[in-house]
Amino acid sequence: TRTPPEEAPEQIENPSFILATTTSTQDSGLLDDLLPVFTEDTGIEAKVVAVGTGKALQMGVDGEADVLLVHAKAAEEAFVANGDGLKRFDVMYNDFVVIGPKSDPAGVSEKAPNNVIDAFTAIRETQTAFVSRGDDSGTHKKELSIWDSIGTIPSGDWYVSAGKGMGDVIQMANEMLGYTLTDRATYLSMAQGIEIIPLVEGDERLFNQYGVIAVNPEKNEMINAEGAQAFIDWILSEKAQELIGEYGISEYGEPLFVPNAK
Amino acid sequence: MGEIILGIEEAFLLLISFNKEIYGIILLSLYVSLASTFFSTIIAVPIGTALGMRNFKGKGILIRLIYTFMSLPPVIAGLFVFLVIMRKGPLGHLRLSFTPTAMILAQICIVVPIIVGLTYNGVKEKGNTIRDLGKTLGANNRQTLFLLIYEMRIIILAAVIAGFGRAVSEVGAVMIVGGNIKGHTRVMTTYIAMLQNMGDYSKAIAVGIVLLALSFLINGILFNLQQR
Amino acid sequence: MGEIILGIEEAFLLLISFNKEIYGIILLSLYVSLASTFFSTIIAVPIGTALGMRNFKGKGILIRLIYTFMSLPPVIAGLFVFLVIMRKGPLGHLRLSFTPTAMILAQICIVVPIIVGLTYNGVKEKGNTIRDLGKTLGANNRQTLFLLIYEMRIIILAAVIAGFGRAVSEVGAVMIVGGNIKGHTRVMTTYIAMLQNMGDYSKAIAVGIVLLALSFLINGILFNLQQR
Amino acid sequence: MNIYLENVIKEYEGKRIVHIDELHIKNGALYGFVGPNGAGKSTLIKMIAGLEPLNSGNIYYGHKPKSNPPFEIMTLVFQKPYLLRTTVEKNILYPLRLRGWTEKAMEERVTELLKDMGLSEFRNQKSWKLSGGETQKVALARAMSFRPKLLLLDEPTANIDPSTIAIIEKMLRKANQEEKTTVIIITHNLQQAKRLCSDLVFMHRGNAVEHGDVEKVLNHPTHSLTQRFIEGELIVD
Amino acid sequence: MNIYLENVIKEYEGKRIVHIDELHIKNGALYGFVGPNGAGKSTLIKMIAGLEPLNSGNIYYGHKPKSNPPFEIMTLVFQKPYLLRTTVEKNILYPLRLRGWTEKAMEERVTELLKDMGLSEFRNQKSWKLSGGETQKVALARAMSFRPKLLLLDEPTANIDPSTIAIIEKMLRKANQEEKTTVIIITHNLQQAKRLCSDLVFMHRGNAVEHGDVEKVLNHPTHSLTQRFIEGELIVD
Ligand SMILES: Nc1ncnc2c1ncn2[C@@H]1O[C@H](COP(=O)(O)OP(=O)(O)OP(=O)(O)O)[C@@H](O)[C@H]1O
Ligand SMILES: Nc1ncnc2c1ncn2[C@@H]1O[C@H](COP(=O)(O)OP(=O)(O)OP(=O)(O)O)[C@@H](O)[C@H]1O
Ligand SMILES: [Mg+2]
Ligand SMILES: [Mg+2]
Repeated sequence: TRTPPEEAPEQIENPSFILATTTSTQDSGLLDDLLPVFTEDTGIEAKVVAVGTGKALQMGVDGEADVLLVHAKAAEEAFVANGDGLKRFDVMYNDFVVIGPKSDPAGVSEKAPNNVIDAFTAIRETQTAFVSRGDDSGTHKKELSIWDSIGTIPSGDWYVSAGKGMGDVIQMANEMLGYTLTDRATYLSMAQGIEIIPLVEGDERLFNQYGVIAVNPEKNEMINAEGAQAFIDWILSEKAQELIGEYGISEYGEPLFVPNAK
Repeated sequence: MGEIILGIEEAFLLLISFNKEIYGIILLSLYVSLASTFFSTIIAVPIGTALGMRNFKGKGILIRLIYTFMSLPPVIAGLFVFLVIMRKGPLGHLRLSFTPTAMILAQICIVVPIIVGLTYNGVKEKGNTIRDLGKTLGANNRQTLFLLIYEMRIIILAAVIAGFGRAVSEVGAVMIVGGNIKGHTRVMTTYIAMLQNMGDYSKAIAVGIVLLALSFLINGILFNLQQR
Repeated sequence: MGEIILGIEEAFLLLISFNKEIYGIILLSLYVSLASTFFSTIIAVPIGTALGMRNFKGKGILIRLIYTFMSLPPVIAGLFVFLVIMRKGPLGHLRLSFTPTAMILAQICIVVPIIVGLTYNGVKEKGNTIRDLGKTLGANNRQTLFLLIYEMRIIILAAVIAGFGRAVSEVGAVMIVGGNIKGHTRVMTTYIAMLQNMGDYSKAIAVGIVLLALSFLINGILFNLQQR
Repeated sequence: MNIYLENVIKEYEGKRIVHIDELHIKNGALYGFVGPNGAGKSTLIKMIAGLEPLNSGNIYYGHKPKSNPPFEIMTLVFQKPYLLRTTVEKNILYPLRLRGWTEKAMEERVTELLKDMGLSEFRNQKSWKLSGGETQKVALARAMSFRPKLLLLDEPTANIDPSTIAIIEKMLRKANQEEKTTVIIITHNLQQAKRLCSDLVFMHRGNAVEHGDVEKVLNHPTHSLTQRFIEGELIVD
Repeated sequence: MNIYLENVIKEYEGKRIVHIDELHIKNGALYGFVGPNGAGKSTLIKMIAGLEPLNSGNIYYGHKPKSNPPFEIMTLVFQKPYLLRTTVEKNILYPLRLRGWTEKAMEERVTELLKDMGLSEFRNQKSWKLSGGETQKVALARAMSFRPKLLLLDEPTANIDPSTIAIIEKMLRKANQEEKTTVIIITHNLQQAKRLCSDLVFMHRGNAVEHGDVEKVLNHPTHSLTQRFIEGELIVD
């Protein structure tokens, strides 16, 4: 089927595309900061749908989104390898931190302030509450890979598999006085109302890379490939990278993301 | 608990801020839930009325099914509508995904069974009496239907109020088909869910209070109609 | 659309798998929604009945408020209960957060207004007639209340069905106060929401179908009571 | 309006409630239907009004047989009258509005009926606040408002006081004589039947046991059941 | 049971509906309340039953003045009887169950009442499937089932056929004589009042215009309103 001709002018008049992303980029406020500038620069409107990583990728597979901004590198590469996406670009990174109660019952800040493997081992040994995303998200995948590297499939009452978004999980850990693994951006944006604090950080295994991928335009004729490409070009541009690097400094005293487009 | 007090304060601040974004969200919420309630009413009241008065084979099962669909989880309704209107879905060419229209469609799926079920239940008791009266006084079919709706207004409006309550408060369906896109498909409930997820409890409660206040207004209007 | 067919298939597979986890989720769903509907009924039916028969100053406003709380967004109800039972909250010492009990409490907040509103609405029309009849035949207050409930069973059960429908299908409140903890507070709706968010549409639909099937069973039982 | 009933049978739960072989309601007559409780009078009159389906048989209205009751020119007052949840006036106006009367004609007719029935002070009263007899009077006024050609009345004066009964009977007689309205009235009051009716149908257990001229049936009943009923004995066999 | 009414006033929307200076219902008597539609008869009887609040005044029951109507030993049949949504039998049993009768006693009583009223075949019929007169009979049977000492009846035979009326009157008379049941019956049927009652109260526009021995009131009314009512004239002033 052909696109009906009368829709074509409308398309140009108000061009927009769907950006599927994870809740961390939306909830941290980064996209609210960036997108108005993007629209101003290009005249294109980005419609952000913030969902779980799994769903974001699924939306790409289905051709329901035009471009993805997610953080699950292995899954992203598989996505491109399957022909669902065109090409993956690094955009920015931040890092994961292990947060937990000030009292630190597992003693991780003593034993392993910058070694996540030792920290997880201590948590497992002491059977202190650990709240997991449990939702197959990028963060969850990262967490599982750490458990895997210490040869554990975590289970038991202390291991709380929540199946919820990052914000909710941080609140649950706060309420249960437990530990969790979170991306720094989400933690910082919520740090005000909670009592749990970063205990483990700076381990290179906690690196959290975000990537951008245009969905394969051959999926269906409704995909706005031009919009997607314009967004990718823009977010990898120097200007956007600079904005990313500055975002959060005024509010949190440090940037939430570190731009690293090549 | 401090968040609740703060929330009440913030609700006032939100309203008097005349912030364009927040008013946009409120208006879209109203538009979506009123539209879905309106269309659901138009669809459901005649069906519920007819069910209340006609007898046919399999009616018992049908009623039970309708009652069952009162339990339709909004997420499932949303997912269903999403699969139908998605780009590669059967109605993909209409380009409805992530639009207010899609949100209205999904809510209609949720609200119709509620209004049908409650209308049916009210009508079955005295619907036949009223229909017979209408006939004997010379009303044609259309006039009899209006007479029925007029006489059953207390029950029908309660059904509509219950349906509106469901529409305006649900988040699962509109989140999926609307996507909570800022400035485009963000409504009060999706905003609340997002704020809640961000840990901004007091603002979430503030928006919740605004939602309840609006609902109070709308229900006041419906209630006045009912008491006539 | 293929997901829907797949979902139906998967629903069967889920049920015949006798997977302990899935049956745990189903049982917990039933427990939470039935318990909250049960307690809501006990609270709401007498209130709705009394409201339907007594007149007092400010009643109009009260009714409107009750109707308004039919629109209480589940997320707000959940948040409210969470703030009360959280560690720092007034009932923090009871350690209710992320327990099925908390989920029941939050659902009661949502379901009570629905049952009160619909019961009130039904009772106001012939409640007084029935109360007067009970009195004249020698029933004491308790017996008169039972008589009222018996005679109003059609309306009350429809209200209960609507309330149960809301309880079993809502996700916002149980998600917040329960936390969707695997093996502990995960119920069908939170599981559906999670699966949906993970992009596993067909499994989400499968669980949704199981939920509807259970609801069909429960409604069948209530419906039979009503038809007596 | 002439009405013919032919082999009319009505059953509930396998029980025969009405069974009329043949009955001819003559145009312009004033019929009384009498008989014990549960004889099937209300069921029969509802069937004549087309509100109860027949199990078998036929009912014809007017000269040309047709089987849809013409409610433009006929109506029925139920044994338990149902008033619309609005004022007395609006109840009486309803059938006139349906027939597109002018405001002026409606106003005149309502005023006249309310006055005749002694209901003037209740014109704007809500219908659910009326007494039993007032309710019945409003239902009757509403039915007579549009001057129907066929009036089916199910115990219309059961709750009405004797003085008002006299007025209502006068109104019915007038409608019958001046407007040639055919009237069927169900009544338990044999005196009323005698005063009012030209013809009488005596029903018993679903059958029209006896029918004919009112004087003849009341004074010289041919059937022993009729006779016993008239003598006021119990009919429980 | 003796009942005293003292300065009883009832108003609706500022309109005085009932106004009784003094009225004494004598224990063991059989009262007829008559009067035109809207006179306030139903309102008065409901006030006597304590179901309508008074605007002012007092009602006393029995020897010692107390103001709560003793429903263990009295009851009221409404003008529009309401039957419970269940079978005829269960309707009649309900007041007996409340009073803790034995199964055997209940069984006997129900059978007797159903037989007396010619309702035996309807024992297991659902109440909403009854005819108008059958409904009224069940309501009456239910009220009489527990042999109350005071029976308030609001037009209980309005829809009942003459033969059954005779039986019901006999039952009422029997209850009155053998069980000393005080009866108040509202009726529009002056013949019935004459046959049945010992005392008559004539109501008009809320007032008990005349009361006394039934023969006296009917044959020698002292008030012109009563006289006109008895003569069957219209009372619209
Ligand atoms: N839905 C029903 N199911 C079973 N029986 C019914 C139903 N409706 C009516 N009946 C029975 O049919 C018979 C005739 O009823 P109908 O109302 O026609 O009597 P009627 O002659 O008008 O009596 P009444 O003088 O008491 O008003 C009654 O015995 C009644 O119990
Ligand atoms: N809620 C109300 N509001 C206003 N007026 C009322 C209300 N209830 C009753 N009335 C009026 O009070 C008057 C007395 O009513 P009531 O029912 O006592 O009359 P009644 O003597 O029993 O008449 P009937 O013989 O017609 O049954 C009537 O004129 C009626 O319209
Ligand atoms: Mg009848
Ligand atoms: Mg009365």
